[in-house]
Amino acid sequence: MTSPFNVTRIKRDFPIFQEEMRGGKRLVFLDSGATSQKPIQVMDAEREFYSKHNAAVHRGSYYLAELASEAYEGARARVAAFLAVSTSEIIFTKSATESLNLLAVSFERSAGALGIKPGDELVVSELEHHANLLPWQQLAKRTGAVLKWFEMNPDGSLDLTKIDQIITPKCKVVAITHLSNVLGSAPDIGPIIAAAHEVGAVFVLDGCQSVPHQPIDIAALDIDFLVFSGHKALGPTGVGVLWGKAHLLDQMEPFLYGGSMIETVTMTGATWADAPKKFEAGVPNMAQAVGLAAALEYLSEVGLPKIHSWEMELTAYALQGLKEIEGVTVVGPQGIDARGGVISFVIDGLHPHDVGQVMDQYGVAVRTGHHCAWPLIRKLGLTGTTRASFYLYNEMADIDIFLESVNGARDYFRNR
Amino acid sequence: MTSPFNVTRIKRDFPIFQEEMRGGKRLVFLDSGATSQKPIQVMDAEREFYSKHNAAVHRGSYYLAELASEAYEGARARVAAFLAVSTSEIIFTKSATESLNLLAVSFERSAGALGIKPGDELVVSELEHHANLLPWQQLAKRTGAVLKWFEMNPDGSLDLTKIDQIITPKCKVVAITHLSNVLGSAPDIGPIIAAAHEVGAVFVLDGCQSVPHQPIDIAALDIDFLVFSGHKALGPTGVGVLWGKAHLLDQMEPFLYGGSMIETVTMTGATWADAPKKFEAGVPNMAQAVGLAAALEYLSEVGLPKIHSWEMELTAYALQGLKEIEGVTVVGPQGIDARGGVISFVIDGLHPHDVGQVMDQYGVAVRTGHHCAWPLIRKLGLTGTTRASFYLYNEMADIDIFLESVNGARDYFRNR
Amino acid sequence: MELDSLYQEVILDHYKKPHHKGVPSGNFQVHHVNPNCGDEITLSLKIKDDTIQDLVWNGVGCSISQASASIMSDLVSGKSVPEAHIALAQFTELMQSKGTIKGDEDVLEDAIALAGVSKFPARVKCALLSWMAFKDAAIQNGARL
Amino acid sequence: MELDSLYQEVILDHYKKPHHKGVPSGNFQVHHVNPNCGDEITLSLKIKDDTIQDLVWNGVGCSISQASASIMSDLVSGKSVPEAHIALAQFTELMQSKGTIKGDEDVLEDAIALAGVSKFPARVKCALLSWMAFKDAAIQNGARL
Ligand SMILES: Cc1ncc(COP(=O)(O)O)c(C=O)c1O
Ligand SMILES: Cc1ncc(COP(=O)(O)O)c(C=O)c1O
Repeated sequence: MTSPFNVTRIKRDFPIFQEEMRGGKRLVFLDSGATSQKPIQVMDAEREFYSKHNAAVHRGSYYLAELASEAYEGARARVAAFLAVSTSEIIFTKSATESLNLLAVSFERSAGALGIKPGDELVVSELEHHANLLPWQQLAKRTGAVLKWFEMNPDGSLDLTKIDQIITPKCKVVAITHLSNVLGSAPDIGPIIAAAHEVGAVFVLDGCQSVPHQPIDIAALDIDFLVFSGHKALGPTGVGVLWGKAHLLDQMEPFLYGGSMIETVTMTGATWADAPKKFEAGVPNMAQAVGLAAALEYLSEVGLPKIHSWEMELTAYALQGLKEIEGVTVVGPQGIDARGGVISFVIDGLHPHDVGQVMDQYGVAVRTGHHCAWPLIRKLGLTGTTRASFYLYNEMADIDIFLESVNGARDYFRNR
Repeated sequence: MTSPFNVTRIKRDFPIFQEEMRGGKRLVFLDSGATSQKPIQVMDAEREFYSKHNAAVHRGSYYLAELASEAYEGARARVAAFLAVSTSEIIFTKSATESLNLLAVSFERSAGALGIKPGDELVVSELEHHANLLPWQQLAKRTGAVLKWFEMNPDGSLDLTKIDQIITPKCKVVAITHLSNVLGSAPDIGPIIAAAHEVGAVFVLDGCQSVPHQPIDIAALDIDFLVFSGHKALGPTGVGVLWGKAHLLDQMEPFLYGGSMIETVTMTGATWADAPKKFEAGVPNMAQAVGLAAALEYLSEVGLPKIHSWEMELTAYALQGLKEIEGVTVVGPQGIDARGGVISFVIDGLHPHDVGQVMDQYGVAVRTGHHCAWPLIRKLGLTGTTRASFYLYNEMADIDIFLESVNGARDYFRNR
Repeated sequence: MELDSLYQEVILDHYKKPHHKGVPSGNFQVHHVNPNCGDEITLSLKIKDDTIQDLVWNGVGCSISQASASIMSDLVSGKSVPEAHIALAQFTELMQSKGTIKGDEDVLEDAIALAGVSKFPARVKCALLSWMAFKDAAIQNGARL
Repeated sequence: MELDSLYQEVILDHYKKPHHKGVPSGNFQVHHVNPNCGDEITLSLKIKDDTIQDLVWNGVGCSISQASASIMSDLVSGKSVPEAHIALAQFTELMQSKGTIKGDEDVLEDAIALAGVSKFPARVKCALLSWMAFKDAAIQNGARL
């Protein structure tokens, strides 16, 4: 290993790598695109909250409630610092999926410029995960708005040639992924963001596959909303983030109604607190927010630029190796430009499920199927792919075992 | 302590009781109505999941994904067993608040008998927590349905004299709390459930304050939906439960759209998986579900009947003591019939905030204010109360300190 | 290798040369999908004289789902509805057994080769896809299953 | 006892006999609530010759919120808008200081007695409620605050 990136040390923080897989094999975890593993620091942060600070936030004036509020609001401040945005612009949700549904329903309920009327247009792309397609598709169905989308090129980029027909003055919302969770391709969002703002639409970035893996400059991107999931960023399950520009959050109606999001309540009506509380009804996922803050701190300490270049080294090595295996085709971008650490491939004549099953025998965890992006898979004329996705705890040796297992899968069925 | 209930042993499982409060005082935690403390068994269950089983459920065919699915679906089975219902009728949400919002929005979107049309009637009560008022109030506003409610008597019971005017053939949904989180009163829901079914409405029970504290017989109650929060039942934050009758869940539209809740997806349309998956979009709160299962197991091992009678012993002792303090008025039910382990009180001439602040000085954690049930507080002609709520880890000695602190609060302001 | 218990010879044979695969037709066609992986099956049949006839299926999927469809078609074709019912029930039980039972070869014939699937929970749905499609089609044809 | 730093004598005096409490009236009335505890305040005032006049408030709340309203009313009544602006800024800073600063008595007068509140984060909003209502009313009267 020539890289200065100390993956051996990092790996020691993740207890799961001590577990034995089927047949006593060590774990080669290449499914971080689905969910990441957790360092001990994150587990400890959650346990510390439960053991020392646990009480309902915002609702008590006793000592423990002060500690809980401090821990929870401190977590919010740390997420805000990580993204370099204002603390009051950070909303804790349960997942990126909830963040996106929150946006769609809030727009549906809001009056004014953000409200959705019949004939308004909503724009997505063929790259989208179901979580960034279905909320908009169903919003269109409910409101009489029209769903439009950018088509995908075979290399996983978006076809921007018809951008003027796709983003028109009727457009209200453009929601696009920063990085495809299937192909690893990074669409050229710059012109799309500009076109959206040109017509007065808001731009929603699905950062699920980018925020945990590379530095993001929200101001430079000039986006309006960003979503990501904690569990893909070394954080706990059960927590996601929605970031939105303050003046937009101010105009938006709530998504969930309940305690702590109100200003006044009578039996017949209610008024709402300011953001972020307006969007956080009920006793929140306090321990998970605290755990996510610890995860982001861990990522910052290792350094996202370093993590990103390490992942790209792994990706380059894996791509090279896959291309040398006869019968294997990499799907999507072939090189390492405009992509992240996610690779999809197929093996001639084999179903991804069968490929994944043999690879599992080597201790290799990869995902197979449509990866919750069925329209993309159909567009490629496939029924599924096998996908490997990398993160900071993957070693070069993982890639060697990965390649060996791909070879093994091909041979297993070929020789029988 | 004459009771056979071994509270000393139970308390040892909860690390937070080793913490020092302001001024070095020990913690007297009387705010379990807001959120409960967590036993080490729950923290260990979450950590074990992250350390040994963590992977995205339902989406991978590798070994670790099998373990994760087994853990998550195993948790569902254990929640179902706890409630004595079918496993496929258990939906994991992030909180009771989400469970209730899910119901309201799903009814809004559903066709057929469950769908909400202008003129339909929705029924709640003046006892409700904001989480079981606002989703229905706002649903009524959005759809043109009419919100009606049972009024509260001063003793915290519901006035059922006008039940025939309140629940009419236009009624679609009746949503009532099992136990008031402010007064501890248990409304007489039997006649309400019968009346709801008489007119073909569904009955939703808010079990936030009952499910963690006493045995519940869903079949005998003859209800249609039940919600509760994990964090009030020794479980992690970030997980709630919705139980619903299978044939009703079948007729309902989804709430959140995204991965894992679909059957097929194209750019222009989609069909849904069966319940419970239909209602669990995205990578779920796996660790929290596992933690909640461990919490319910803990409760079952101690035994809910025992927990309930212990809480009632504490309640009786506290009620008795409060009544002996001059200047203190218990609000709501005065005796121990038809109530749970929640007591609200006021002190003549003192604001609850000031009362709670002095009590905090004794290490006593109580909640003050409107307890997210503002209409109830207003109905009582108050601006707030001080509330003590008990759970299995409270000792008789806690009540002595509690009473001492109430005396202290009264005297602190009286003597200055 | 544990894998060989999953991918038995007879399974791969059926996978490579599936039986009863063709162009489903007629009034009683069903279409089932496995939403986890996108596998699909279309299936048609006829029930005449209480006997399963003209069973034809088509679809895409992994070796397990394809082989299972082929084996199931062989097994139930020409059988009476009650016989098919017993086979279906035993096969479902076998799949859910997590490797604890072996299956009755007299009833299940080639389908006992799929016993190994039950040790791989994520694959059980692959094996059951065609059986559920068969059940659905038969019910639509008026069978009580 | 730490509590005495919160409930200073002067605070309890203002609580028991609040100043400027009455019936708010006129065009510039504001109503603020603290949603956490349900405390409410109504406040009205007039700005004439760049001076705060006729400040009257009413409301329900804990000793801290009531005393703070009384102290604030004394402090800003008759002051020029710029002077009130400085007092408001310093008081807000004091409340957010978590006990690290004491406040300038020349500017804040009796309000420095509220310094102890800053060590009880849950009570800071109680102390600030009336000040925010004052700010809001003054802005509505055309003041730049
Ligand atoms: C009776 C009742 N219903 C609903 C809720 C809402 O629960 P949560 O905030 O956990 O969603 C609570 C607790 O706050 C409650 O006491
Ligand atoms: C690009 C993308 N968007 C959205 C999601 C949804 O995230 P979650 O399931 O955590 O809500 C995912 C992951 O599954 C994803 O990869």
